[in-house]
Amino acid sequence: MFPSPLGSVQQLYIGLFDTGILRVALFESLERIGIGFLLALLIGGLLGVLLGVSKLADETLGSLVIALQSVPSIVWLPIALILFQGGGGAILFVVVLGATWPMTMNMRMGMKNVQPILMRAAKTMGYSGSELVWRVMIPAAIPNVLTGARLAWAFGWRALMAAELIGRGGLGRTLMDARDFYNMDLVVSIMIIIAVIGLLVEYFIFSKIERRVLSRWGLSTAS
Amino acid sequence: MFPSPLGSVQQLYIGLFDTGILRVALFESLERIGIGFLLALLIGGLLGVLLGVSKLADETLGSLVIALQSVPSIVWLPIALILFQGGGGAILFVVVLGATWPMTMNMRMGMKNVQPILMRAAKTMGYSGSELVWRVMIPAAIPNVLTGARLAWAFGWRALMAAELIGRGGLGRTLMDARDFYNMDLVVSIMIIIAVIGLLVEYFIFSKIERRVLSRWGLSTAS
Amino acid sequence: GSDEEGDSAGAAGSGDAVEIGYFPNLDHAAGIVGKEKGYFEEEMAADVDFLNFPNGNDFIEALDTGVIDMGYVGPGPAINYYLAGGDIVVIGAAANGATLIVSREDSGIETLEDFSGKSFCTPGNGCTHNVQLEMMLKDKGMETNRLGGEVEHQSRVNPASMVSMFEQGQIDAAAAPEPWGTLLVEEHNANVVTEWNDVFLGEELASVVVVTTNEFLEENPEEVESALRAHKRAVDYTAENEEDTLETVNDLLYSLTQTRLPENVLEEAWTRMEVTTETHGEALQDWADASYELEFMDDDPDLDGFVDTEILDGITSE
Amino acid sequence: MSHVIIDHVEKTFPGGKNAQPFTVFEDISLSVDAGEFVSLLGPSGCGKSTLLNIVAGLDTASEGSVSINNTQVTGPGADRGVVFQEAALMPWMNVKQNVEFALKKQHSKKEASARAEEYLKLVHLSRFLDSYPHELSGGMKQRVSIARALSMDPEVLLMDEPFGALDEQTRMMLHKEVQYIWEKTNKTILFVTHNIRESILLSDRIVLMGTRPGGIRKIFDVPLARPRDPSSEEFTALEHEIMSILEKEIEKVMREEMGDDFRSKKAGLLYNSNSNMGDHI
Amino acid sequence: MSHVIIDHVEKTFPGGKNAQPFTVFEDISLSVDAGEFVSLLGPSGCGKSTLLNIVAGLDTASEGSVSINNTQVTGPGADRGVVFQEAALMPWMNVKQNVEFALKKQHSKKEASARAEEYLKLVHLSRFLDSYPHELSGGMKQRVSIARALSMDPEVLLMDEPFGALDEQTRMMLHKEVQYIWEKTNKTILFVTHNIRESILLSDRIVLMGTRPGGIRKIFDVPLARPRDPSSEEFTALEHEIMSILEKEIEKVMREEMGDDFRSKKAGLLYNSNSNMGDHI
Ligand SMILES: Nc1ncnc2c1ncn2[C@@H]1O[C@H](COP(=O)(O)OP(=O)(O)OP(=O)(O)O)[C@@H](O)[C@H]1O
Ligand SMILES: Nc1ncnc2c1ncn2[C@@H]1O[C@H](COP(=O)(O)OP(=O)(O)OP(=O)(O)O)[C@@H](O)[C@H]1O
Ligand SMILES: [Mg+2]
Ligand SMILES: [Mg+2]
Repeated sequence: MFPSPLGSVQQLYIGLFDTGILRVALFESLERIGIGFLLALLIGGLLGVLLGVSKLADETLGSLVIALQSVPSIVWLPIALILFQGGGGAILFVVVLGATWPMTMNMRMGMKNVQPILMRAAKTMGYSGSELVWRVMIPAAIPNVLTGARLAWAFGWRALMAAELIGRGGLGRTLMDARDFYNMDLVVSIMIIIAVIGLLVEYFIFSKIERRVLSRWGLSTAS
Repeated sequence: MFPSPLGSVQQLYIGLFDTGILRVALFESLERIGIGFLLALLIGGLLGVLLGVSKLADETLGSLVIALQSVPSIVWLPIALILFQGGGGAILFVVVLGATWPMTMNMRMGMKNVQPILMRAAKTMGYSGSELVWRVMIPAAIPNVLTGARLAWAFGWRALMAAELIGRGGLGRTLMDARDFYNMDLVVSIMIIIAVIGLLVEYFIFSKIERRVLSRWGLSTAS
Repeated sequence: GSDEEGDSAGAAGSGDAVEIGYFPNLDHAAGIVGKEKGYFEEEMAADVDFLNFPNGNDFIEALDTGVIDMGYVGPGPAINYYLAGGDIVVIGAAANGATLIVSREDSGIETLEDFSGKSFCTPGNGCTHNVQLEMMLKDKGMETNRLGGEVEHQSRVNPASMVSMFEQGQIDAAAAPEPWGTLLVEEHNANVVTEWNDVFLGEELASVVVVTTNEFLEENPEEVESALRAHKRAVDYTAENEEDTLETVNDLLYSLTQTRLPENVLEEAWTRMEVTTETHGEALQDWADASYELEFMDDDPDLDGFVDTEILDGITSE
Repeated sequence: MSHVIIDHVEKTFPGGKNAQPFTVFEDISLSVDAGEFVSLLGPSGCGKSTLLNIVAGLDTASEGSVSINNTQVTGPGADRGVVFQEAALMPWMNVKQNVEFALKKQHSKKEASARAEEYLKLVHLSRFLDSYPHELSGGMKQRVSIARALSMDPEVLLMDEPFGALDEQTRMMLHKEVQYIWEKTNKTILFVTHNIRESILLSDRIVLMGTRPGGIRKIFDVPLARPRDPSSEEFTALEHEIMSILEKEIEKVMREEMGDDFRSKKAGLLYNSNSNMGDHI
Repeated sequence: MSHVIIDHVEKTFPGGKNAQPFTVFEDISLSVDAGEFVSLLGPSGCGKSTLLNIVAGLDTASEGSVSINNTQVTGPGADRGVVFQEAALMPWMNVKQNVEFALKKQHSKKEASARAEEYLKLVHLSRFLDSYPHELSGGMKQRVSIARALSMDPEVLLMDEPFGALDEQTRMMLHKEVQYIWEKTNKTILFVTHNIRESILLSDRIVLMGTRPGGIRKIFDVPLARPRDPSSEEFTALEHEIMSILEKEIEKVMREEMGDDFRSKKAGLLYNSNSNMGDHI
C-alpha cells in the first residue's frame, strides 16, 4: 500500500492533463492561498506592529492572540462556517488564522529588535508615531518579516488543506478524498504539487528578496 | 448548536473534577506536547543552525524542509502511523513536524542576522567552528529563537490536536469525540484549557525570558 | 436554510439553489445515481447543487450552518446531532446494512468469542459500526478498554487506514463499513467474523438516511417531496441496474480520486447492503438505546420526532 | 536672550534587580544663549552624552528640566539636530538616502536630493552617494552623520564628538565649515569633545564636567577673537588651565580605582605626572 | 627578523550589480620586525582598517599575501589581538564577561576572572564589571575593548584607533600603559591613528597612507629616544613634515571633490591654507 514514485508521477500527469482534477483543484487552492497569504501578511503585519509598539496591546490583545493560536484549524472550521454562513470566506478565515500568527510574532520581534540608536536618530529628525514605524521600524524588521512570511506561507498551506475539507473543492479536498480511497499515489502527487509550488515561491520570491536584503544590510558576509 | 459560556464552564468542571476525562486527557496531551516541544526546539535549533551556517545545507536540505513543511498534519498522520507502527511515536512525530519548522526558520534567520563585527571579534579571540556558533551566533540569535519557540509551542499544539485523532487519548481525541457528539460546550472547554495553558506558559516562561533578554540586550527601550 | 438564509446560499455561489450533500461511497449509490442521471434536476423546480463530504461530521456542520439543505448521511452523526438539540429530520432511507465484522488473516479471531484480549478498530468513536460490534461483544460478556474491559478498541481509524493497519498487523479486527470490509476480505485475506445481516440490527439498521432540517421541510415541502421522488427513482434504478450503478459509483470515485475500486469488491460489497427507501425507525431507536447502554451517551435517547417518512411513504404507496 | 536653559538637571539610571541606581550627575544648570557655541569637556563616562541626550529630548531628566526658547523639552524634534557619538545610519539606506531621510520632513524631494548632495560634497563623499553604511570606513560614516545634521539646518545643533574618528586634515576642514555655518546662520551649538584645543578653537564657553559625583566643575569663557591662533599665549594658558583641572579629575578616578596600588611601583611608573604631560597632545 | 610581512597586497571590493569594483589600495608592501611598534596614518577612507583586517586574517587580500612568523595568514587567530574601530562587545555579556570571553581559550576560569579584573582596573572600569555594553558610554566601551585585547597578551597587537573616543588624560594614561606593556613583553604592534602626535610619541616607524589611488606614500623612521618629549625640536619637525604630506593628500581629495568650486569664494574662505593650520592640534 506504499505509494510508488512511478505511480505518483502517473497520477500527477493524469490529474493535471487527463482528468484535470488536479489542475482545477490547484487553481482553486492557489486562489485561496494567494488571497489568504496576502491577507495574513497584511493582518499579521499590522498586528505585529501593534504588539511590538504598544505594551498595552501586547499585554491584552497579545494574550488573546496567544490563547487562540494554539487552537487547531479543525476546531476553527465549524466556527468559521457559522461566522461566514458556510461561504468561501470560511476557508479564507481558517487560512488567515493559520498564517497570521507567525507573521504577527516575527513582525512583533522585528519591532522590538530595532537598534534603539536608529529610533533615536529618526526621532531627532522629526519622525514620530506611524511614520517612525513605517520608515524605520518596519524596514529594520525586514529580515524578521521575511521569516514571518515564509512561515505564513507554509502554515497557510497547512491550514488551507484542513479548511478545504468542507467540500468546496481545492487540493485539500482532493487530498482527503484520495486518502479516504487509499490512492496514496495521488496523495503523494498532491504533496509533490505543494512542494514544487513551495520551492518555486522560495526560489523566485523569498530567497531572491532575502539575498538582496541581507547584502544590502551588510549581513551576507556574516558566516 | 452554539456553545453557551455557562455550559462550557460546567463541562470544564465536570471534565476536570467529576468524570476526570479532561484531567486524564490533559495529562496525556501535556506529556506529548512537552516532549514534542522540547524535541522541536532541539531539532529545529540544530537544523536552523545548520541552514544558517552552511550555504550548501541551506540550498539542499533547506529546500527539502521547505517542500515538506507545507504538508498538513493530517497527511503526515497516515505516514507516521506506517513509520511508527501506530505507536505513540507517530503522534510525537507529527507534533515535531508541526513545531520544528518555525523554530528552524527563526534560528536560521537569527544566525544570518548576527552582526558581522561580533563574529569577527570572536574569531580574533581564537573562536571558530562550533564554538563560534555556540558562543556567539546562538546567543546573538536569542531574540529570534524566542519567537521561534513561541511559534513552535502554538503549532505544536495545533499538530498535537490533529495527531491525537488516531485515538490514543489526549485532549485532541476528546475534542474530536466532543465534536462527534455535538457537545460544543465540551469543545469550548477544551479550547479554554489550551488557551489557559498557552497563557500560563506565556506569562511564566516566554515573557519572563523575553523581558530579561530584551533588557540585557539593551532593546527594551526601543519603543 | 432557504429563505432567510437565502444570501448564505448565495454566498455558496448558487443563488436560490437547493444544496444536496452526499458522500462518494457505495452505500450512497442512490444519491450518486440520482445526481448523475439528473433525476433531481428533472423532478425539482429549483436549481440543485451537489456537495460531497468526506465524513458525517462535516456533513452535519454544513447542514447546521445552512451550507446544505438536505442530503444523504449515516444515521450515527444524524442521531448524535439530533440528541444534541440539532434541527434535523430523517425523511427516508437510502441503504440498510453495510456493516461487516472482519479480522486479520492470522489474528486468531474466527468468532466473536475470540475477541477477548484482541484489538479492533472502527472509523469513529461511538459510530454506527462501533456500537454494533460493542453491543455484540457485550452479549458475549466482553467490554472494551473504554469501559475497563478486555478488548482493545481503537477508534478514528479511517477505513482506508484499516488496510495498512491490517497489513502491518497493528490491529486484529475491524467493524468496517462497506465497501471496505469487503475490500479487506477480497484483497487482504481478512476473515469475515460476522456477516452484514448477522450483525446487531443487521439488515434493519440504515446505513444511509435522507435528512433535511425541519425548517427547510416546513418552508419548502414541495421541494422536499420532489427530491424524494427523485430519490425514489434512483433507488428503483439501482435495484434494476446493478452493473450500471456500480459503474456510475466507480466513475464518480475516479473523477474525485483518480482511482477505482476493484469491480469484484464492489460487486461483493453490493450484496452486503440493501439499497432501499424503507426506513426502520425502531432500528434507529434500538441503536441509540444500545449506544446509551454502552455509555457513549450521557442521557437516555429519545428519538421522537427524529424520523418523519410521511412524504416518502406517500410517494412509495402511489 | 537665553536659548537653551538646563535647569537643575539630575540623571539617575534606575539600576536592575541586583544593580544599584546610578546617578550620573546631579544639579546641572547651564544656560546657553541664542547663537552661542558651547563645548562640553570631561572625562569618559562623566555624562556628556547623557546631558546632550536630555537636551535632545531623547532621555528624560530624573530631576529638573530643560527648556528651549522658553518651551520645556518633552521630546525630540527637528529643531535640534543631533550628531550622535556613533554614526547611527540606517543600514538599509545608501549614503544619499540617509541624508535625504533627514530632509524629507521639511523639503521637497528635489530640494532634499540637491541639499543632500551639497552637504555630502562638503564632507568629501560625492563618490560614495550610492554606498551602503557597511561599505564605509569609520570616518566616512561619521562624515555622513555630520552632513545629515548640518543639512537639516536646525536652530540648535547638538554634536557628540562629531570629529572623533576623523584625520586631522579633515577635522580642520570641518572646523572651518562648522564655524562658517555657525557664523552665517547664528546657530546655537552644544558640542561634546575630548579635544581641549578643539574646544578652545571653536567655542564661546567651555563647560568642564567631572565625575564621581558627576556635575559641572567649572565654566570657562573663551575671550579670544576669531580666527583663533592655537600658538598664541592666551590660547596656551587656557589650555593649561583646563588641562590641570581635568588632570585632577582623572587622578581622583585613578586613585579610587587603584586604591592602595596607586602608589605602588608599577602604578608609579605608569602614572608619574611628568612635567610635560600637559603638552602631549 | 621580520615578524609581519605584508607582500604586494591589493584590496578590491567586487562591487554590486550597478556598482563598479572599488580598489582601496594596491601594491602595499611592508615588513614589521618582531617587537616593532608601527603606526598607520592617513586620511579617512584610505584603507587603514582594511589593511589591519587583512593582517588580522578577517579580510582576504585580492592580490599579494601577508605572513606572520613566516607562516602565511589564512584566517584570524588568537596570536593577533585586535582592537576594532568600533568596540565590538557582545551585547549579552557584561563588561567582565566580555573580557573573560577573550581569555577562556587560553586560561582557566579562575585565571581568566582575575586577569579580566586586572585589566579592567587598568582602564578604570572596576566599578562597571557588571554593566552591560548598552549601559556604557562610548569611551567606556572602547576601554573595555582595549582591556580585552591587552589581556589576551597576543604576540601581535592590531589596534584600530583604540583611543579615538577617550579624553586626553585617559588617553595619555593608556599611552603609557601600552608602552609599558610593549617594552616589557616585546610585542609587535600595528597601530592605526589619526593623531600625528600620538603616532610620533609611540612608534618606531610611521607609515603614511594616501588615497586615490590608495597606497603607502612614505614611511618615516622615528629616531627619537624614549620617553619622547613632544615639545622637542625633532618631534615638532617630524610632525610638520608628516602634516605637510598629509595636507597635500587631503587637498588632492578636496580638489577632486569640489572640482571647479575649489577656487570659488566660499571654498576659498573655508579652505585657505592659513599659516598655523599645521599647529591646530
Ligand atoms: N542605560 C544605562 N544604564 C545605566 N547606566 C548608564 C546607562 N547609560 C549610561 N550610563 C552611565 O552613565 C554614565 C555617563 O554616560 P555618558 O555616555 O553620558 O558618558 P560620556 O560623558 O558621554 O562619556 P564618553 O566620553 O566616554 O562618551 C556612564 O558611567 C554610564 O555607565
Ligand atoms: N564592503 C565594502 N564594500 C565596498 N567598499 C568598501 C567596503 N568596506 C570598505 N570599503 C571601502 O574601502 C575604503 C577603505 O575603508 P577603511 O575602513 O579601510 O578606511 P580607513 O582608512 O580605516 O578609514 P577611517 O580612518 O575613516 O576609518 C573606503 O573607501 C570604503 O568605502
Ligand atoms: Mg559620550
Ligand atoms: Mg578605519
